[in-house]
Amino acid sequence: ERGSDGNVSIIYWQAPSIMNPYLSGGTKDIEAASMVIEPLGRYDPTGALVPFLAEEIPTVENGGVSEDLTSITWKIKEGLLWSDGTPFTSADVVFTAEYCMDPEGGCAQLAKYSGVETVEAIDDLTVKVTFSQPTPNPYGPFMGGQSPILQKAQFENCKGAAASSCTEQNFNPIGTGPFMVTEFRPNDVISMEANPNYRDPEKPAFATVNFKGGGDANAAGRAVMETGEFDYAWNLQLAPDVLAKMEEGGMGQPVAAFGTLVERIEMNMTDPSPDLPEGERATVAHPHPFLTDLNVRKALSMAIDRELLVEVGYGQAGRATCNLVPAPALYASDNTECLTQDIEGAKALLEESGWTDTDGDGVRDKDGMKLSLVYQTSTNAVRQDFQALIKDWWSQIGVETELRNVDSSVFFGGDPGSPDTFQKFYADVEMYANNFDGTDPQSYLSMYRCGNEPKPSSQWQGENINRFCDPEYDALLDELARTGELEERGRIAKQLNDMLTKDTYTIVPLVDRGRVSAHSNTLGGVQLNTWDSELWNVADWYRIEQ
Amino acid sequence: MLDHAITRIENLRVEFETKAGTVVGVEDVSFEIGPGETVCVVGESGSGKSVSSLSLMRLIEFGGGDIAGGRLLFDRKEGGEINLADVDQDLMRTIRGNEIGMIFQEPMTALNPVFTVGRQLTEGLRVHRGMDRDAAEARALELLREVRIPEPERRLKQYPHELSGGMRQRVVIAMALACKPRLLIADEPTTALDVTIQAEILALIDRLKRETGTAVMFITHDMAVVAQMADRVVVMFRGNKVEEGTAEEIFENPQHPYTRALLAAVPKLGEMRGKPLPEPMKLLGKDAVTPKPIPGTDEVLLKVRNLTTRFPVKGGFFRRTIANVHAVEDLSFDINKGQTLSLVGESGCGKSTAGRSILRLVEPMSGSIELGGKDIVALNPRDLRTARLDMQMIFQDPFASLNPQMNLSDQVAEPMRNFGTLKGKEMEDRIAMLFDRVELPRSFLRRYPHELSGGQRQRVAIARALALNPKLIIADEAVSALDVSVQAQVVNLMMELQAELGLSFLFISHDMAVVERVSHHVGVMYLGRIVELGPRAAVFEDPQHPYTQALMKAVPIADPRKRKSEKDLNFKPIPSPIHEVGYEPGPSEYDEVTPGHYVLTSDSGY
Amino acid sequence: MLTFAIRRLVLSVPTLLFISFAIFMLLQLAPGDPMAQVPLTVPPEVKERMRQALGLGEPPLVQYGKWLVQMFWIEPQVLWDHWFGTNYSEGKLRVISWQTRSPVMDIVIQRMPQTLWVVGLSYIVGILIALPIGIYSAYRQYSVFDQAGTFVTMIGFSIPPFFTGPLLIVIFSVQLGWFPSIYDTTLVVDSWADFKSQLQQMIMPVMVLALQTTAQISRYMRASMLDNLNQDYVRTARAKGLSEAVVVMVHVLRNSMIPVVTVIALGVPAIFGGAIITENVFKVNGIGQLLITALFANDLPMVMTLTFIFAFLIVMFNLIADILYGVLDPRIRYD
Amino acid sequence: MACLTRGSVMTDPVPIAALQDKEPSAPPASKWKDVWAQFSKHKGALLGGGFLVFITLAVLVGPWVWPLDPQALDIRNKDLRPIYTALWDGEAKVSWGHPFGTDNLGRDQLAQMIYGGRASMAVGWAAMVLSLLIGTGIGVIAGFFRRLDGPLMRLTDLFLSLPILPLLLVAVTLFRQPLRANFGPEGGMFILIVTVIGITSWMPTARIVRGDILALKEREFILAARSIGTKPFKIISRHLLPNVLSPIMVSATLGLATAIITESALSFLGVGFPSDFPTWGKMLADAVPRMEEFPERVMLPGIAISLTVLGVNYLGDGLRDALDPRIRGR
Ligand SMILES: Nc1ncnc2c1ncn2[C@@H]1O[C@H](COP(=O)(O)OP(=O)(O)OP(=O)(O)O)[C@@H](O)[C@H]1O
Ligand SMILES: Nc1ncnc2c1ncn2[C@@H]1O[C@H](COP(=O)(O)OP(=O)(O)OP(=O)(O)O)[C@@H](O)[C@H]1O
Ligand SMILES: [Mg+2]
Ligand SMILES: [Mg+2]
Repeated sequence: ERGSDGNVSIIYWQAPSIMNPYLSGGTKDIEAASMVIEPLGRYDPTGALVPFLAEEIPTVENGGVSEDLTSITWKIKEGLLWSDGTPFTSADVVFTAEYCMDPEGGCAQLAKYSGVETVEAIDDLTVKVTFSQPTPNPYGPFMGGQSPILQKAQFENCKGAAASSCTEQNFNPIGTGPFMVTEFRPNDVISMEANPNYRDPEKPAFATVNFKGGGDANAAGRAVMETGEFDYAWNLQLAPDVLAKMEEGGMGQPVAAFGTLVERIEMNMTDPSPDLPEGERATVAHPHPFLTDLNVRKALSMAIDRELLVEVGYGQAGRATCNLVPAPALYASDNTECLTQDIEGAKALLEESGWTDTDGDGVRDKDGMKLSLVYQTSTNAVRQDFQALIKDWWSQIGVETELRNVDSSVFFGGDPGSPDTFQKFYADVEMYANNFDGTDPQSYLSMYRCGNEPKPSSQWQGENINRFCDPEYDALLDELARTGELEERGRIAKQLNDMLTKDTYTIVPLVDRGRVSAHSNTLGGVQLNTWDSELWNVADWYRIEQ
Repeated sequence: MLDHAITRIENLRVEFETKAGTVVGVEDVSFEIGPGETVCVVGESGSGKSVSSLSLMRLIEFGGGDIAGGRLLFDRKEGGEINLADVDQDLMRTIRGNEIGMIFQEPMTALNPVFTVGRQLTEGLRVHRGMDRDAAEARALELLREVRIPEPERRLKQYPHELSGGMRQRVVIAMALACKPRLLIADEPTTALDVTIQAEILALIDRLKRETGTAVMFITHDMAVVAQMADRVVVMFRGNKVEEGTAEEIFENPQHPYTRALLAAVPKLGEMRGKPLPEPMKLLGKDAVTPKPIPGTDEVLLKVRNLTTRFPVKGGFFRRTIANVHAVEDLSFDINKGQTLSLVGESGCGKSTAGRSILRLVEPMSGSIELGGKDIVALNPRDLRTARLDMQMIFQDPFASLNPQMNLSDQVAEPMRNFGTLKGKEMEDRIAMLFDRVELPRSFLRRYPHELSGGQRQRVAIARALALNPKLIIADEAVSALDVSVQAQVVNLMMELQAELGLSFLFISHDMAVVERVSHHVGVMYLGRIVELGPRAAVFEDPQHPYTQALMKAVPIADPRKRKSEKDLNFKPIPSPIHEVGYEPGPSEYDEVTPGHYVLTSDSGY
Repeated sequence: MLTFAIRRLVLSVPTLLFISFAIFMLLQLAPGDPMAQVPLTVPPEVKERMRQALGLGEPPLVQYGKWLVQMFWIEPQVLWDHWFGTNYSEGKLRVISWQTRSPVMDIVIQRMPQTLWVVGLSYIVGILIALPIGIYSAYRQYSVFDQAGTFVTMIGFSIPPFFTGPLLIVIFSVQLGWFPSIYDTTLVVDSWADFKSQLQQMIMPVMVLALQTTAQISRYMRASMLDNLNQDYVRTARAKGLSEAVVVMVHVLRNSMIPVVTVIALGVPAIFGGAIITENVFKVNGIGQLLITALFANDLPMVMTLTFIFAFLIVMFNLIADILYGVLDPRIRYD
Repeated sequence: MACLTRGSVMTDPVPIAALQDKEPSAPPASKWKDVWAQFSKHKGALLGGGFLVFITLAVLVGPWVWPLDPQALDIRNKDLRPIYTALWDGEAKVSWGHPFGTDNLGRDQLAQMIYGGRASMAVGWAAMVLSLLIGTGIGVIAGFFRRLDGPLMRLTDLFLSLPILPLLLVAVTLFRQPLRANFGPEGGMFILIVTVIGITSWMPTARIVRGDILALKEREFILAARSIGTKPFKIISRHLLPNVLSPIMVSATLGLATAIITESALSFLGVGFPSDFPTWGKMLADAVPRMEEFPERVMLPGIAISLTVLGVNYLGDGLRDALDPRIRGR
């Protein structure tokens, strides 16, 4: 029964700063907002699409998606009310699209609306989205936590440049979700209470929510599993032994789930040498002196013991992988050859291709060039442990490594003026994790297209981080974009994945990183979901009586 | 009378535990003080005078001392005689401030700076007499009247720093007298004060003693003060009493060699009567050479004309100059080669400023200074530095004028290094020679100032001043801080150097007796002006200006038969030397009474 | 005194302007980007759009000018409106945080209570512990108490709070379960039970911070007492027959407090500045936490405003310390 | 009386004691001997100094005595406990090969302590020296040249209000590359951290020194120095600086302590040295999550930091006493 279970306390060690996902791309903000505002449909823990505000998920089969893949028509559930009691209509959906697509608004989710030509209300409960070209995956707009529906009445005056002056709206959006905000303290606490107009009269079971932010993963885990002060803790990126020790506290337990997030090492195909003039450094004009040698890249990969990395860094929240696209099953290649470490093989490979230690300093060289690498990543305890281990293995095969870690706000900051961003790639190899939204890897794989590399002329923007370039790969990408049939798409995607990983070792995947969160033993209904907001089913949560 | 002595000290011995071992502050001292009697304790610095008095108050414990032996008998008002050496601190508290009052040496620091005078005065009354606030304040007012502070009502509300040194010392006296003590201990109550104020304070203590019959233990090292105050005298030397007797006995028939040496070292005002030229003192224990007068020459070395120095007083929002301190006003004098001109006057009359202006350590506002024909005022900084080769300065405080972190030979070498006059071996030889000259053992070369006594330090300062062979030395209160015996030695040293090297001195002092001894010419300063200038004999024997006359009267003479009485004193408070911007005082006009003897005729402010 | 205060106050205006400019330029030079927290799945063009929307494209001087106007012209108007119900500030753009898209000053004001409670209280507690320790150690110099006090305060000085904090949490929250490990900033004290929980959640952060304050202030107090205990006026006071308690606690203490009070005043801005590490460890989410999250999120308007407020407080309390000195010590006159 | 005086000269030819020079009884000692004599009386200072010497030596020669590489991973031997835990816990995983135990990647803790100590001590000393130089320089100039006093004190205000974290990030971006090119990755970061700590911590020193200089300037020996023609620069170096040595000394010891602590706080916030470069602060920060299972991992660096800071503080106390001639003279 609604409100019968009292209060639930949730702790996010990164504090939400805003409740409007369109103004912030941050996971913490999107997930906090997902308790209040909802999209038309969501992904469930298996990656399958489930309707939320829509009657059903439109597909080609049920006629919701046009045959030529250029439009999608959503049917909205009847009788939906906003938390202020007004009816939910297609006008709100249309408005949401307008809101995000306004060129001056700085919408963080604009990519979800790329290719969208028009969004129109057919009637009060029907919305049609038309794309400018055939779109095999038309579930960008209004799908998932990133793209929830805003109330037109509330946000009408907040479009474009006015977006940031609507503090009240951004902190207290009116939604259709199970809860509504009573007090929002940015970067600190959100207090919520049950939405009296929620569509299921039985839900949510909790009357109030105390959503605390701030601190660190360690403290959050402790508060749930050791002291029992909180019911749910998000994203516990902790070493496995630390997590295990916390679990001994007996107040709660960790839960894990896997998505598409892969921790990988990227090889720089261009020369990052500081001796090059600024503007030419790490550009395609100068190929990398030795990483362009396939055998070197392969040897580097062979020397790594991925299972050990998992054990040290992630425990149950990680799986060793050789793939860039580890899930869903349809797109995941079955490549496992990299999982066994082969130091001797790596040595032999290097030896074979002429890399020998001529001067006896333990570092292989060829033509006066040493196998000496700069290995950078962002500052983070687990990544630093990985660096240390990998440096050790590489030194065993005669490769010298200099480690560098950069503050993550700089590393991922994309400031074209900073030499330390991952896009500039002023290092030989770098390690980070990336994933894709939803379940379709097309745009993810398109990142490695020729010409998409960060370069001075594009203000160092671009997603082809390792400057990979293969016309064959590009041709295959075009084919993928034209293909609508799922099996075929899966085949092409696997082939693309293999080209990047096991064929060329341009990208060396290490660990398929799952998500670990923890909930107290008295909290029921938690279904950890990595495809959407973790709090996607918070309406179903309840208190277990003990 | 002695049977009813108020206090009897018997075989007192005080020890201090220090890091270097046990130090004996007082070895063996016994004396007694009767009611209505003033016993002066004399002796030089470190002889144990303060330690004895603090023992009597049992305050010595707080300074780390310990009464190791002897008895301190004190006759209480009721309850008879007790031994203060072994009563507990609780009982002592009821005696301190109540039955024994104490006046301390430094009026500047003896009062708590953050409480008003009224508060500090009433504190003791409220503790010992159980008075309430109003009663205590009434009594405090009465006390302030007794010590003759002007405007006593206002003083109660003031803080110590708002009072002059003399007034502060009177407050301390009032505090000591608050509960009508049977015994008053005065530890060098006037040493830090000007002669005029000293005279008043001495008169005050004397009057109070006569009126209330209090016993007074008066500690001093100034024999002139002893002569003025004492009924009986106790002479201390290195922790021991060496002689005791009535004032006349001690002054006229000293028995112990130390007492005799001490007395011989005391310059007495009027001693030089009839001798036109200064001559060194005859000291005991030194080689018995007869002192020779020092004639000097008639050649003018330094010529100062209309020297005026003012210090700006900044204030207001823009920190503009809102007033000026007229420190030196229209000063003119000459100094001949090989002769000494003394400037005397009360504290704050501008003596030091005059000296410093001549060296241009402070910039004079106008006037001319000619040293050997060179115009000092017109020199640029570089030439000025070279010009200072010819003039040097010795400062008052031997503890402050030497850098505590440099060894002595470096300090003496510094001027030579600065000007590069001598180098290496030659310089070392000269340093050694200078040390010999000022009679410091060469073993002192590598020592540091803190290891030396005040007199020794002052001799280092003299050696430093001599290092460059200057023609003129400005001695700013160079001997004021020293013990009499040491003072005499330093004065003699300076005069010998003058005789030998033909030095000229500008001798700045407030001690008339010393000035009489050393000067060829004397200038009396008041409020930045010279009110009287002339040959020493003329000024001392025939003072013309009323201020000079008053000053002469205030100086105590080291002879118990020439005591001054209170009614001789008439001093007006000195007016402020601070004037609005734009205030231009008139020029000084002098009347030449006898050749070379000038007396100010224009307004001096006195 | 008044002219002195006014003069210094007026002089501090250019100083503060210069400081604000220096801080602004420094932050401009700093690397990092407010978009760093946006997931990698968001394409660069979109990030570029978002940057433009934040006004990042404008030249730094223009940005600085805007900030100046917003901070010194519009914000005071808002305050005025808030107090007097007028509406001068209507529709004018305030200093907006990039992270939260809300006015920076609102958040600052929201954070003030917990910061003042925890950091301020710890300062007071620290001082209250430090003064007696300092006084007694000086009075009994080189005694066992003095030695032990010195030792303990130095230990307190030398252990970083990111060590003591978690240590206390492990002992008192995890093992004993006495105090919560997470501070609840929404707690409103209106009953004894609330008051008790408020006390419980404050006790650990307050103690951690107080340890540092105690260490420093007690050192100052001791030194200042030692200076004064040897002064002549103390002997005079004793010679008057006053009891030791009065001599030490009235005469000496009053004088010794002069430098200590100014030192205490100089430490006050740090209270408003929060305590970054301690707030983080105990999740107090005060100003310190605000600053550090803003820094890591590259929220320049927030960082700029906070550091400027901090600079302002430092300059003001420097002035206050100077004036206090004059008030406490009758010898000092400013004119 | 004259007759009497003459008589006494004849009967008492020996110059009487009072008029004799009192020579200091102790033989002339060099200044530094004196300083040492006073210093050695301060037990705390001796202990503190001794400990500091020990720590310094330990981190300097440690790598020869204990030649294990702190970076070397020995994953089979991870999570070893220090040898002494075997005393009460027979089950504990210990090994004489790693007397202080190993961390979660099997890195030797003793070697880490030694190398971490090197870094922490080096940062502490270097940052302290830097902040001392700046602080003393600014303090002396502000105190000595009246004209510069106002601007320099306002500059001090500015630096007081500079936030250290953004400053560090700025410095890292602007100077990392050139420094790395010249001094290697660790050397470059070292210089950066030292510089940033140095330039954000000189202000108290500057204020104290300025105050002391202002007071000293009024002392007569400075006037005396001017009157014997000493040039301003020499006045500063010969007369002023030696006399502000003791407050500088105290700031120095405090500075060393704060620099070590600041470095550890920076490590805690994740903006310090490269990850594989151990410092005590980083070891401590990294070990905090595992504090319960492996208390030694926080205790060892924690105690090392505390003892060093403590030692430095006591040393400072002793030095202040020893360098002050007034105290030394007694
Ligand atoms: N607190 C102390 N600790 C160690 N020795 C002390 C202390 N106070 C005094 N003395 C020693 O006791 C001796 C007598 O000192 P006292 O102060 O009584 O001299 P004094 O005759 O009053 O000299 P002055 O004329 O300079 O005041 C000195 O040699 C001094 O060294
Ligand atoms: N640097 C200065 N700034 C402002 N006023 C000063 C300065 N030096 C001296 N004065 C003032 O000038 C006047 C004369 O001072 P000066 O030191 O020359 O007197 P003095 O005769 O040497 O006194 P004392 O005997 O006390 O040494 C005093 O009123 C003093 O306050
Ligand atoms: Mg004395
Ligand atoms: Mg003078």
